[in-house]
Amino acid sequence: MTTTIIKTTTRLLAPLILVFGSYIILHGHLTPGGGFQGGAVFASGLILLIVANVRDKVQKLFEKTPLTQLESLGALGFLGIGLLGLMSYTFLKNAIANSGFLFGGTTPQGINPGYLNTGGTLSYLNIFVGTKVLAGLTSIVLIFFLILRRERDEW
Amino acid sequence: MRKALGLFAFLAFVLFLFAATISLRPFGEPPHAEMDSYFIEHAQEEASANNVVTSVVFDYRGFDTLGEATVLFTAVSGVLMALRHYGGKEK
Amino acid sequence: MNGSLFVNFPFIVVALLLALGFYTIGFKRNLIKVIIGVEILEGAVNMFIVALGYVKGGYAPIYTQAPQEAVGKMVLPTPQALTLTSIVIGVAVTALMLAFAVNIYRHYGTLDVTRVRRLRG
Amino acid sequence: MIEHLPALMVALPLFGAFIAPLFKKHYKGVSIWAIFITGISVVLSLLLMKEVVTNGIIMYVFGADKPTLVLPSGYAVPIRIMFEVDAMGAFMAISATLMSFVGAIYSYSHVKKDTGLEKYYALLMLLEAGILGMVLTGDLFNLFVFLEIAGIAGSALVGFRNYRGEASEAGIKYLMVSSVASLMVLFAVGIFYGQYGNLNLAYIAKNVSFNMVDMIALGLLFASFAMKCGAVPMHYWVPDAYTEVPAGINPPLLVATYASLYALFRVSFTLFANVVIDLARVGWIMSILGVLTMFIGVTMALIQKDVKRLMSYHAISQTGYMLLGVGVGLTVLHDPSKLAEFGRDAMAGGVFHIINHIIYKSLLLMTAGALFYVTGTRNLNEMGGLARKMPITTISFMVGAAAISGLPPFNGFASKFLIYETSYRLNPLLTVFAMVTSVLTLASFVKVFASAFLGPPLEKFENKREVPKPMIVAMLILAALCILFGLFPNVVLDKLVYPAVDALINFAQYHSWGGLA
Repeated sequence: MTTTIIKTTTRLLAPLILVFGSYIILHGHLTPGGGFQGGAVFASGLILLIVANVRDKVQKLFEKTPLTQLESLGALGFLGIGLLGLMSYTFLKNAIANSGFLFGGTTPQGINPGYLNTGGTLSYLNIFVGTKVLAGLTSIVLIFFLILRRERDEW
Repeated sequence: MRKALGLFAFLAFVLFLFAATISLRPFGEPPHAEMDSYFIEHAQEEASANNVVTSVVFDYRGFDTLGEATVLFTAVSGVLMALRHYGGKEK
Repeated sequence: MNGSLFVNFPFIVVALLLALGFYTIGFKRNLIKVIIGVEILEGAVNMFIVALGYVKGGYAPIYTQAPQEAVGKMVLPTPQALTLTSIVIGVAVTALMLAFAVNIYRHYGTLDVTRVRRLRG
Repeated sequence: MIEHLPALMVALPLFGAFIAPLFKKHYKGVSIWAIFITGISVVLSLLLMKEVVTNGIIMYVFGADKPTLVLPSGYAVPIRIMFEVDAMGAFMAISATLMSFVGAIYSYSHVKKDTGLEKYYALLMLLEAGILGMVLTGDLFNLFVFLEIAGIAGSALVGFRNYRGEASEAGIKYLMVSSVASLMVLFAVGIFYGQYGNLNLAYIAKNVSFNMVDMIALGLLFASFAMKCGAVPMHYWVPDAYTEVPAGINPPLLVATYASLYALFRVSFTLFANVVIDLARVGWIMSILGVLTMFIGVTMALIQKDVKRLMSYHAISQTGYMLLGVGVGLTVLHDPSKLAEFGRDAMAGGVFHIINHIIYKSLLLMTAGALFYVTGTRNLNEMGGLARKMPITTISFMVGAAAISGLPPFNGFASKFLIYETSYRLNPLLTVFAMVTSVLTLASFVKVFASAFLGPPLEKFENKREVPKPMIVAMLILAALCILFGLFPNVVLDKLVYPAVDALINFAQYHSWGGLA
């Protein structure tokens, strides 16, 4: 799986996929998509990097990447945003919407071009879920890749 | 014997499902849409989002999404645990 | 019987997919195929739910740069949200099942479900 | 803060689980963290029960302005996900948190020598969160999500010993059963959504019209929950899963099984209780299923050599008692005189048996885990003469065995007696089967006791000692509960069980969101 064609294509394609994934995550409250879909797209970029490289290089590439920490961070961030609502409302209340805080702008009613600075907690949750999903999916594929490559050498 | 029993269960199930789908309401004409029309009308004002589906996923049914993120977390923990290295243990 | 066969075509497809999934789970011997059967079931149920949300001639429930006639004719958003949740759950289940399948192959040297039977009685 | 209790119940174990992987290789730290978190949740669940008993059903609407804002202003349908905690849910929550706590203490030494413990404890807390979500929720789709969390976490833990092929085999079996069952639940939820355009349990229950499609949905729900709670004929996964899971996870896994039983009761009592004609039939199906389950479970248990597997088959058989008790109650739910005469007591027997069985079966499985920890085998023929080496384990086992066989003054007797007494009023034949099962259970445990603990001390166990302290503490907590529940059954019945039963019977209260709408 590591011919020159695949390597070159990956080098060109992977950054584009990563950027596209980030776009989907950030615009989750305006366009189709959201945290899960964007995280999956982002993870597929990283997975492309995994499958297109030999085992040693992958191990070096991902040795320092704190995937577990990222995943816990995403999950804890979600929980934290939920607990934010406990201050005066309920768990998971959209407390930031229309508050003027970051992402707290007001959405005009009806059809509109879409403004990024809206969505309240939705935008934060999109980002946290995106982080979580990209870390989770990447670590699943990574562990399968590492285990199976290692065992193929042993068998 | 086992195969025959399985086939019987399988056929019964298929009939069951066909009954479910044929006598269900017609496709494309939901009879009750009070909840969904609430979402479509109020998503922009309450959740401040143009994308109604996202507002449902993260605001109106946000707790489901927490559960969903937890499921993914569970599966990642489970996969990492199942495929962890077991050096020195009996095979 | 309030809907004819052709109007309810998506539901018929769902039933067929369900039957196919159950057949695969029940009668295939390869563990990977059994897992694929579970996936087919997953797809059938997802399709059932998303089909419930369709409104004739409806538009996607997104206001960003929507066509003017979309207002008041949007499809139901809840089933799409439910399907999204259920898809992610399906991914999680599949990943764990495949991890177990890898372990089973390591210990038993086979994926034939009739031979993966040390636990019985 | 007290009004946010239902949300905190689920948020706390989730928080613990999300933190746990960050401990990496500090296994001691993560075990103490898990004990700490599960301990706090026990306190929270007791508080929740107190709130429910004093104030009736607690509503918690996620994301609304106020926790009790069930319907948005000017609207007749519920919009958001809500928790609806009645006494039955709070009762199950107490069992879940208590058993997770005990399991965490036990695991401290039981899995000490294994690797990957940060994941193990994370999954333990996720399992707890899944059960709590299942028993507290008032939303059908939410129920499905938490069912999946509990199922995935449970099956991952069943496969914990990945150096044994059998563990992976049992794990995939459990995962397959639970995911297919959950998918069928989801299908039924989809049917309800298509019919009524809503996902709220109480709203659907109020509007359900019981046409043919609803009947199919009921069948699907009934079959999948019966499958997940290990009723015959879908019981084959239970012994495998219970045998292969580390003994510290057995208590929460038992509660996960009975959370499905709870969902079964919820479906039969709350969702379809408005239908007068067919409810008795559902009750009869449940009772007969219960008798079959207890009988088949116990006969399979008699021929087992593996001590944990034997106890797992008894777990199947005891599930039958619960189905029988509640099924008897269900047959007469719409007949007030008979309900007061014996129906309510029958259900009390069934519900009481849930917590009793969870306690003594956890105790027994833990003693089996202790035997395995010391001897390294689960085969009864290879054990013997351990009574002198492991006195506390022996006493715990005796308490558990006496309780499961229904001997006074242990807790098993209290609930079984209620079930005998009341099922006799419906049909004496049911009682005969239940009593025969009890006798066979006693015979089977006498056999285990004789072959594992009595007899001459074996040479190969010369240097073996009693298990470490945390395991002893966990076993003694449960043994003490067995005795306490047996000595003072009326206290438990009045404080915990009858409120739960009344919550099931007064389904109209549940339908109106505790009188809020």
